[in-house]
Amino acid sequence: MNLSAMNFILLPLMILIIVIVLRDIMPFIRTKMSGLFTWKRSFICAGLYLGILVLMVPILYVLPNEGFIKVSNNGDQASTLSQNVLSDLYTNKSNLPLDLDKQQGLYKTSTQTFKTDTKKLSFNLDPNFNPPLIFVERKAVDDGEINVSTYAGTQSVGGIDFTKLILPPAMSFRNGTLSFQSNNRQVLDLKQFNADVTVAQFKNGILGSIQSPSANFGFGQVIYLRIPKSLELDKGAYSDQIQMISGT
Amino acid sequence: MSSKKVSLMSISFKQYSYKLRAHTGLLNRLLLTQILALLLSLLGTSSMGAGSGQLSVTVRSYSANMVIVFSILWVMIVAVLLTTKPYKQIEMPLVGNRLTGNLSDVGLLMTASVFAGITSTLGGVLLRDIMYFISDRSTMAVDGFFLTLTDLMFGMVVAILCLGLVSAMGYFIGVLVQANKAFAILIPVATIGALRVYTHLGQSVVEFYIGNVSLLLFALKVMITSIILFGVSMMVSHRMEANQ
Amino acid sequence: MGVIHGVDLTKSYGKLKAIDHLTFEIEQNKITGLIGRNGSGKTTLLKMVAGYLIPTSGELKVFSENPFNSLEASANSILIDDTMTFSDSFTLVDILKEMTPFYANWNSSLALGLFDYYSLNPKQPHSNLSKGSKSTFNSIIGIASRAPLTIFDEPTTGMDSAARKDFYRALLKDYLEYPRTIILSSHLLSELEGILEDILLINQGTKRLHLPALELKELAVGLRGNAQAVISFVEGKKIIYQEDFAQGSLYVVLKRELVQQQLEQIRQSGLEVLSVATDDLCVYLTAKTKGGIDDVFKKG
Amino acid sequence: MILNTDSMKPIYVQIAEWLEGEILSENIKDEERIYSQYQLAEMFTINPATAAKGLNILADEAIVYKKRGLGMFVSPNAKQFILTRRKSQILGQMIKELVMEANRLEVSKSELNGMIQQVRRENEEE
Repeated sequence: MNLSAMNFILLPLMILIIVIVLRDIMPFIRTKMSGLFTWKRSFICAGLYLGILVLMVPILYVLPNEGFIKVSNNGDQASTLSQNVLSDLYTNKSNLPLDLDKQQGLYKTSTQTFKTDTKKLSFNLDPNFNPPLIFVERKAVDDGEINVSTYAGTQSVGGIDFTKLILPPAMSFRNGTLSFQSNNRQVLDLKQFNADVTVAQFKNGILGSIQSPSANFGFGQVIYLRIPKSLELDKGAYSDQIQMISGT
Repeated sequence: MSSKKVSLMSISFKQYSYKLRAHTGLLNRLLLTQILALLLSLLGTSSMGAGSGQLSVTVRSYSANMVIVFSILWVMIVAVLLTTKPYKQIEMPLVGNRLTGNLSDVGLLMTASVFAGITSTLGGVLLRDIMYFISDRSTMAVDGFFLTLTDLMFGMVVAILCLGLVSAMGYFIGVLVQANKAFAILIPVATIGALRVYTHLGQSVVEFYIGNVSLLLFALKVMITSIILFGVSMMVSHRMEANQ
Repeated sequence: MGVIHGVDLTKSYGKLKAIDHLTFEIEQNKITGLIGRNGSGKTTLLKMVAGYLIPTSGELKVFSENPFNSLEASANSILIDDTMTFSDSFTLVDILKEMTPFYANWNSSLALGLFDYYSLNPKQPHSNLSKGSKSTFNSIIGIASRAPLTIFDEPTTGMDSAARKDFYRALLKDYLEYPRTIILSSHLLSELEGILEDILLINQGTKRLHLPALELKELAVGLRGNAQAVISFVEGKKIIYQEDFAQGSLYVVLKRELVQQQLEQIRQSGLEVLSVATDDLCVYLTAKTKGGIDDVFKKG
Repeated sequence: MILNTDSMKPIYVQIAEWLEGEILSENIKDEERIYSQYQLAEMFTINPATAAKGLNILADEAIVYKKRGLGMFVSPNAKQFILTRRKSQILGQMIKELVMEANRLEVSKSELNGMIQQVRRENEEE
């Protein structure tokens, strides 16, 4: 919110600059270049300017609607949903195994498969890492593969769902140890286009257009492991974070 | 030699057409102002941020608001300027009287409002087009990006009406100041005083004009106010001497 | 028939009366010279006639209408002075084109012809012109407008003498072709005297003289010679101007009609009978005090 | 001809004299149309009223006469009339002044006559 305060400083500053431009520099330029800005040239400039602006309208409409962040209009709902799912998982209430891929409110950020030839799986979590929840499910077979899926709960600011932009934790598997390293702090710079005040005041009322949108934040990442039937699990110091999901 | 009958409207229109070309310097300033405002708009007008451990998110909002606000300031300045001596003086070599001078000024301000209203609203479209190409779309919300044509038209109409109203206010203030220089001090003092005493005055005035959802009602209020302001301006300047 | 009627016309700025109970009439299709010294009220009078200023009291009619704020009067008159300003958006040639729709009688070919003749730069904006060129350009507008009432306020300010002569000649030629009421104001009469038909001399906002230019030349007579002899002839008559000339010698100016009968007698008594240059006469008639600049030095 | 605005003579008198000169030199002959007031005004850059007054002087003396709708024409014998009048009036006035000046300079009668003879001789030689 401190950034909007910056705008309060910025705007008068800009107005000041404009005033200086109009008051001091323009007469100076005018005397220097008087005769250069005849009415014909000014009209041509204004015409070109208007022409370019008008041309921008069809261009806007032919631009492909691709690559944007889709805005979920039920961001809050999805967020609550994901929280419920995860707490259900944690308290083991749900009918498991669940297909998290199809679960609303969760977004799969990555999948990875590691070959294992050891009998025991241990973990190494980066201490700087905001501890993720790790769910472990035993597969029915011994295929010697560990399937890792990472999920992120819906994250949105002002209705912009940026879940997809969240980087999965970096992971590696060596000598029976699965390590999760912290990424560097991820900085997201999101952009949204607002209706101009002229339109917004009619749509939201004068106050509605100023109100800041809500943010849903922070419900972290989920790591879902599917391990071979007979692989031994060594929770080590992380028994709080690692949750076994009992298969049938 | 019998003098020819002259029509008020035809002289006013001739003066209007003359002034339109004479005051292109003001038009150039509008273009400059709008381009500057557009460049500033590329930085995003307002932002909010949030962070949690691993993640920090800022959301920048983009709109043509700054272009519109700057255009409103411009039309205000133009309206006041038109009442000042250097600008009134260019009427001197022309055929006309106070009324034709005022009518042509009103015509000029209306034209300025329409032009500035259209260009400032279209500025939002230009902003979107530029952002489409220079910015990473994966961090850009699609919502609000593709303006609907109705919103665009709606925005233009509202912007034009706002500009027209502001120009009428500016002209009125300018005429008062020309009639008596004391108004140059009196008007700001009275405005600030009124705002002190009735803290909600500003808000209720704004509420009066834009605190409703009907465009038609808004347009009606703006037009009536503008006509009253221009009318009073004309009456005030009617007995004013030129070139004193 | 009169085009401008002023009755008891007064214009005051605070206590200062720029025009003081002036009654006058300007006749149609005549070239009238409005002559007066600096600050005599010429410009104020012309601005009232052009409809820019409201008379404080009295009556003023131009084309039988009150000129202030009158569209009718404005359409039929033009005031050319050095305060005329034009936008920098216009080149000089643009300005000449822009004037066309306003003045019904505007003569474009004359305007462009004069413009070419003076070889002004067509692409230049008006504000960059030198004082003389500005006057020249403005005078083109005044002539080409062919307004039924054309007023020039000190039109030749800054012009060199060749340009002045050209201006007067151009004005006269166009006047002959297209007669109209023209008022020329000046503090200097001599150079424009020839083209004037009437002269209105004002001083401190009041009328001193209004008569055909031809009569001004013969209005007064100067007597010079032995002081006693001069005095004996002018005793009891109203003297317009007097100056000690040399030791015991005196120069007086008085109305010719007062001594017309005695002129022969005066000549024979050895006095010089001189005609008075119109410029000098105007200066004498508009002097603030009796006597001239010499008196200042005498007292000192 | 360039008018002398500083001269003692009013402009219209100068105009009248110039026209007389034109008639004397037969640039304009008897019964020919003389310049109109507007032509004169344009030629000398003077107000047509001034020019008209110059013409009126000639008309008063019947040097020119008006033909309705056609303008002013030079009267028959105008040249003769001008010559006679100039001799009697202008030359007479000049001689009067000459004599007065001679008296002031104490030039004797015979001396003055001698001077006049001298000038005439010089002019004839030229």
